[in-house]
Amino acid sequence: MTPVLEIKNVTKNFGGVRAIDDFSVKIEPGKIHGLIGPNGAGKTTIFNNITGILTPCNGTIIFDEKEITGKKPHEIAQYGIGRTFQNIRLFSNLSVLQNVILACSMDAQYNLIDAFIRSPRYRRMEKQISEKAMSLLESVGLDGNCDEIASKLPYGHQRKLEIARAIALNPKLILLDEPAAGMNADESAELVGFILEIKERHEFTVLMIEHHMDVVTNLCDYVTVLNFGKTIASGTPAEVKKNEHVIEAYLGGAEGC
Amino acid sequence: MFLQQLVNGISVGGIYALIASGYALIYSLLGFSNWAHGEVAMLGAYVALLFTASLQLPFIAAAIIGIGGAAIISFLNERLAYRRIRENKAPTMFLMIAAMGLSIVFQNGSMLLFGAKFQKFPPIMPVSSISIGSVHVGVLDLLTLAVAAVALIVLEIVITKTKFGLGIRAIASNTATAGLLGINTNKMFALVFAIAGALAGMAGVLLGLKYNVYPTMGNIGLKAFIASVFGGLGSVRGAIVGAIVIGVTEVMVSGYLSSGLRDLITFALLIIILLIKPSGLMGVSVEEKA
Amino acid sequence: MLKINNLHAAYGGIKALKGVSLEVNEGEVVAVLGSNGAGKSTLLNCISSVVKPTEGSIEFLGNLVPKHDYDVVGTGLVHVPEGRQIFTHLTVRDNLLVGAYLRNDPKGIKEDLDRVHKLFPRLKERENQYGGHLSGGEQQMLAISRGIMARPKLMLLDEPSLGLAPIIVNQIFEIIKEINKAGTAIMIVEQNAFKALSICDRAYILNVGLIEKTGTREEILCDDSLSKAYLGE
Amino acid sequence: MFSDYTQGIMIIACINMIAVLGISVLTGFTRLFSFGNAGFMSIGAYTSALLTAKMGMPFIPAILVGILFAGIAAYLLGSLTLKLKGDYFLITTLGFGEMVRVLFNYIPITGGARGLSGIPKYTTLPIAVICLVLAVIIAWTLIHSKYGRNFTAIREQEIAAESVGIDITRSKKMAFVFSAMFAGWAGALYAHNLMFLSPMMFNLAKSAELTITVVIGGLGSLTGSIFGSLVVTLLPEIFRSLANYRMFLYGLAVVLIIILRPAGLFGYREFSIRKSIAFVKAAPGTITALLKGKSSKDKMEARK
Amino acid sequence: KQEKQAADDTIRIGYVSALSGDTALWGQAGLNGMIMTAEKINAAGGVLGKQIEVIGLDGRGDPMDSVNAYNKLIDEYKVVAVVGTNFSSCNIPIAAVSDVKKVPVIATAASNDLVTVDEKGKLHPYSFRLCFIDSFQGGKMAEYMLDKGVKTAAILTNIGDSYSVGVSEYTIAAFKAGGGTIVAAEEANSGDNDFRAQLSKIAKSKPEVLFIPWIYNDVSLISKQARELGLKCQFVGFDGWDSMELPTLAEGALEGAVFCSRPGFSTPEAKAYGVEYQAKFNIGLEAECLYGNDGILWLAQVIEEAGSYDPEAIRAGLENTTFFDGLLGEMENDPLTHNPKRELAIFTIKGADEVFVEMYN
Ligand SMILES: Nc1ncnc2c1ncn2[C@@H]1O[C@H](COP(=O)(O)OP(=O)(O)OP(=O)(O)O)[C@@H](O)[C@H]1O
Ligand SMILES: Nc1ncnc2c1ncn2[C@@H]1O[C@H](COP(=O)(O)OP(=O)(O)OP(=O)(O)O)[C@@H](O)[C@H]1O
Ligand SMILES: [Mg+2]
Ligand SMILES: [Mg+2]
Repeated sequence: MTPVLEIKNVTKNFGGVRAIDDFSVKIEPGKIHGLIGPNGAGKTTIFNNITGILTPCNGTIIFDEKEITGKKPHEIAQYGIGRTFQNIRLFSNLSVLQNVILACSMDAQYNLIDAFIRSPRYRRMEKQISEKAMSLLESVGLDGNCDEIASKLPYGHQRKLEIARAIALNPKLILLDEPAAGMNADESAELVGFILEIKERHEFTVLMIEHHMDVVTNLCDYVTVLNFGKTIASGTPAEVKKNEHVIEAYLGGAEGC
Repeated sequence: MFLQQLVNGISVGGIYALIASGYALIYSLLGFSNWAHGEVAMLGAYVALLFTASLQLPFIAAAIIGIGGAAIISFLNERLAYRRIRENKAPTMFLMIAAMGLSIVFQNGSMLLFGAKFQKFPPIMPVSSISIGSVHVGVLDLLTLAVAAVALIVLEIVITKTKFGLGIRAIASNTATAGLLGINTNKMFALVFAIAGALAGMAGVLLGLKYNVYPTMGNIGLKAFIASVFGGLGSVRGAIVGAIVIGVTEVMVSGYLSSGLRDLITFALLIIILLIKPSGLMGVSVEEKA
Repeated sequence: MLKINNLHAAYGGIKALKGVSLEVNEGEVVAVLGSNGAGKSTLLNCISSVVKPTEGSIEFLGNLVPKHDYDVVGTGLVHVPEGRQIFTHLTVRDNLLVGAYLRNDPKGIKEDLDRVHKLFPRLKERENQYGGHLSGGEQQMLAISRGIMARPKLMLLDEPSLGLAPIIVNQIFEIIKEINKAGTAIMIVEQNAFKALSICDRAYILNVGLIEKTGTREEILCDDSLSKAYLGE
Repeated sequence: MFSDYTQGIMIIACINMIAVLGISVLTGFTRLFSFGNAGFMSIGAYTSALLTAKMGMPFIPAILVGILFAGIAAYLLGSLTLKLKGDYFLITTLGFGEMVRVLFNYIPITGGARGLSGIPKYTTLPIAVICLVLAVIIAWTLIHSKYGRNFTAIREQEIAAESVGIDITRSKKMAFVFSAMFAGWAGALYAHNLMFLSPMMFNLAKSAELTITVVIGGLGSLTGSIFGSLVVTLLPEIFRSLANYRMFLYGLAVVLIIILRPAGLFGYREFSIRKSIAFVKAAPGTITALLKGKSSKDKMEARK
Repeated sequence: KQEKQAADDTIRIGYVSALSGDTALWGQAGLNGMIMTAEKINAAGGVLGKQIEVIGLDGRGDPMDSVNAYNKLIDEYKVVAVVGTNFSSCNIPIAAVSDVKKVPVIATAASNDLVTVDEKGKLHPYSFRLCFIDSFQGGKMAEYMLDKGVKTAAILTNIGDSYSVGVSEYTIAAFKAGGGTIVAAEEANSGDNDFRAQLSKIAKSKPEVLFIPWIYNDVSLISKQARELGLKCQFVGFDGWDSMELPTLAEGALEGAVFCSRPGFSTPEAKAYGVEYQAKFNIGLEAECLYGNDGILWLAQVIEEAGSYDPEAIRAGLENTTFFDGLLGEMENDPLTHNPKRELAIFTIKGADEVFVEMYN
């Protein structure tokens, strides 16, 4: 099967710091792929390179058989990669519903003239977008909060809203940066169910960064472990958890948190 | 001729620099352009003038009072206007708009109080210029440059080397957390505004000596604004370098090309430099990390 | 040393705390647990005068806590806030020095700097990097270290393990224990209840603005209903 | 029906509103600042005036060409400078405005500082009102289409906006060109109202006034901008006979509004009948609350 | 609007100029001058037995604002004539409006030719003025210097000011036409206060005289900076220099400079007026005060002669004025151009005084 995303020998330097060092990985379609590693290993940097916020110093990134290295963030989003952020980045002063609607601009295939004359096409698409946004909110369980201001939501809800916003792109691939951060065990468990469910419903591939090992174990089909920007291990969660290097560099004595 | 023009340019730049340094200081703290800064300089000049002309105080004493007055006015701006806006948690642009409002108030207020006339300090210098070869150098220009240089050095040291400076930078980066860590933000704001005001006052008195005192003399603050953007916002060193660069450019364009196109060319240069260095000559930008 | 009596707080119309009373004694580690939105961060913000309570009193070392947040650190109480709140435009080193802003003992500051560098070697490596350019976990380390730099008598930690790798999480709790041993009382808010309970002496469970349960570590651990809710099984 | 004076004021109010609507889209919705829109106004004004006065072109095509030129200038400038951030972008617009002014002062065809006269009087009250209505409709539809949403997304969170597929450079450019075209439109009307142009009419103070108006009206509210521009046009009118106190009071009013109404007169809200009834009902309460809040704050400060 | 209706025993005369903003100094001065003179007229029994009421409105020096003020004076205050402004840029649009409003307006210091005659050469029937026009004084001053044997001259123009641009244009043209050489034509802009770049260049071209068509405030800076740079030529000025304070402001830098102005500049009457003015308003006299004074006096004379204060009658009276003697000096109105015919007086600066040299025509 051709991978959805293939990263080939990517390197990224910040001044003297080599954050990613000749990193390669293939993400199989339909899978949930975990990316773990110590703090500062370069995980978020990889996300930023994939999504075009950063440009790799070296190497190529291929998505859906197209090379996307060095493309602009919005282009990459349009190709079908959605993401969430480690430090939540919502449109904070806008309502929950507006947050999702803003992410649907690609569905609005009308032009300025349509907008000015309120053409049937314009009406139809605007209607579709509202409906889509509502149903997305429904699927993440935020339909009851659609008029609330995003920044006033509890933390966990903000994370879900970010995910909903990413799904609004109809992505083939979703990148989740620590979705379970700040959640307790119960909430994490709920998140696992939630991600599985929406993944089934919307049929995308997931690449996620996570430090909660129970979430990783329960969710990921495959895990890549990163340290100092290099892969130190990969395999199923069970496999990597047993890997000595991983235990030494990442997990420490006690497994799972 | 070229040498003379260079001297002219540097001395024009010196005046811009003196205002720009206080301007940059406030920007470095609050991240907003204090458009009323030039007007504070103007008020400082009027205070000094009042004390020499009406009360017959010796010039130095009056100048010190003028500088103090400007510091107090600047402090009051912070206390009565900007602080309230900060407490409202309004975006920084509101501070900028308020500053514009204040500059209108000060300009027209001083017109009401002092009249729009040009007013003159009594002559304080026996000679106004000295000649080195065929080049004429203004004594006041030398003084201005010296004051600007001292201001630069002192501010640089204070901001980068002292605890006070660390506090300023911390507040600039994240006011709420700075408070949480024990930095008395209100006191710091007050102090910084007073210092910037004193710098403005100094500039005002020197400006007044050179170009007379009148209500719109603060308009030169616009040049200071441009200089500090040019040099990199928030960087005192950048502001001063930017000021000199602008002064020299203006004079050179006037001297060798056309005064009519002076501003056109200066601004074109500014835009070009910003396109090459998007945060000015010496500004640093910490890009947001996603 | 910290005594909170009938504390109420609200954001606009929303009541976040509805009468919380609790205590922290000299040398103790106290955990505050609770689900998302329970009001934990609000509680800490009230203690450090970031949020003004609508009712109730907070005493620290026998005095009411000062009205302004910037006066609080001086009393020996430091708050490591939720979400790291790094000074993004300051270098790592300057971030740490701001932590010691009110101190005037260069020698002690130097010692503490060495101490946090030993605790988090990564911070030493990144000493001259802008805080904003650190990775999420590195920022968290910096935030905790910055708190240590104030040499507080009581440290309020808001979700210190957030975003940290498991190995670091373990280390962090070790470090918290160490700090505590060195004489600093700790009040810790955590989602990782299991870890928090492993180091605390006592714990409070907060539920929508009210203390639902309190007790020693053992008592809480033994309570089935609680372990189900907060520890996952 | 209206005296010439009243008509004059109404025409100016309409013209100002058109220019302010442009800034409203730019600053209120996209959070980009421009201190160069007086420059775009002057481009619209001079272009259309030269066409009608010197070449005898009819009014409407002349306006359109004026708008077009302003838009092209903004497009070219924006292509270069829109990647700059905050005050750095601001200063390039300021610089641009000044450059245009200097240029119009310099090239002979505009008459330089001595001004351009002999422009036909085409702008009448009905025309100004029709233009305003048209401008409001255009701005309104733009803001309530996906384009406007994209602007808002950029205002709130640039990085997130990109990550959901919004081309922020293009959107910013669009907002910028749009605001310039509105400025050009206003300029064209202005020229044919006053029948005279001189470069100094389009100075930095004029640009600043447009931005002040939008902030006073409330960032992110079109109705706020319209209302704000009424306030800013009428305030000096009310103060006119106060002669020398006029600008002083105007400046003071600006500062006080910013301090006392931190979200502008309208905030993010748009005017709606339903809400305004609720507001009027709640007003006595709000005012007392405000007074109380203020007095308790004063007390607090007194204690210190 | 009821209270704004003039009472039957008063005649309302309007005044528009910059009463606020950075040029308010002159606008205020003009208004003060008008008010002081109106009070004197009223004390002496008024005009046609009626009291004169002066209504001053602010136009900020902004053309649109000034047009509004002119309209407001007519529509709301029912004035019979308007004095002002001192800016050509304001008076050109006002002139166009006056064609329609049919209420005479007397510009004070607006010197652009287009204030009274439009670009097609058509007269604005209701627009008048008190000052010299640019072409007149520019041309005359150039001729005067040529007469004195001057061969080379430099000029520094304020390209942001239509007065300066206009005067310069005619000075240069006339100077060249008379066989002189302009060795340097430099420019600066309103609001500038450092002219050394231009002056250094001028110094290098070694002119015999430097024409400085600027307002006196700037003239003081320009002359001082020129002397600092070692520029030794004679300075020549125009009626923008018209201020008793100029010699003091320039601190000796203008010693020996010559300038042209209205003949009434240093007459005993004008000086006495200055003393009275200083006493009343506690501020020094500006030329603009005399313009205000002459504006209202001229109107009073015309109204008395016509026996009517109907705007149309006033217009006709102004147009056909063959003799009016105000503080600015004697004048006659040219009915074809509405420009005053008056003589040009030359003054020189000696110490702190401005000394009359000769009349030049
Ligand atoms: N803009 C930058 N400039 C300099 N260094 C940077 C920059 N961005 C990241 N780094 C460094 O690169 C390394 C990798 O950072 P990254 O954010 O990718 O880590 P991470 O794996 O996501 O860690 P965490 O789990 O803590 O979020 C870190 O050591 C960080 O300090
Ligand atoms: N600035 C604010 N404005 C309005 N409501 C707020 C604000 N901050 C918090 N809240 C609300 O107050 C309540 C308590 O919030 P708090 O942040 O104290 O909870 P928490 O227990 O720390 O939750 P978490 O585990 O998500 O950090 C929540 O309902 C929250 O939505
Ligand atoms: Mg990360
Ligand atoms: Mg919290």
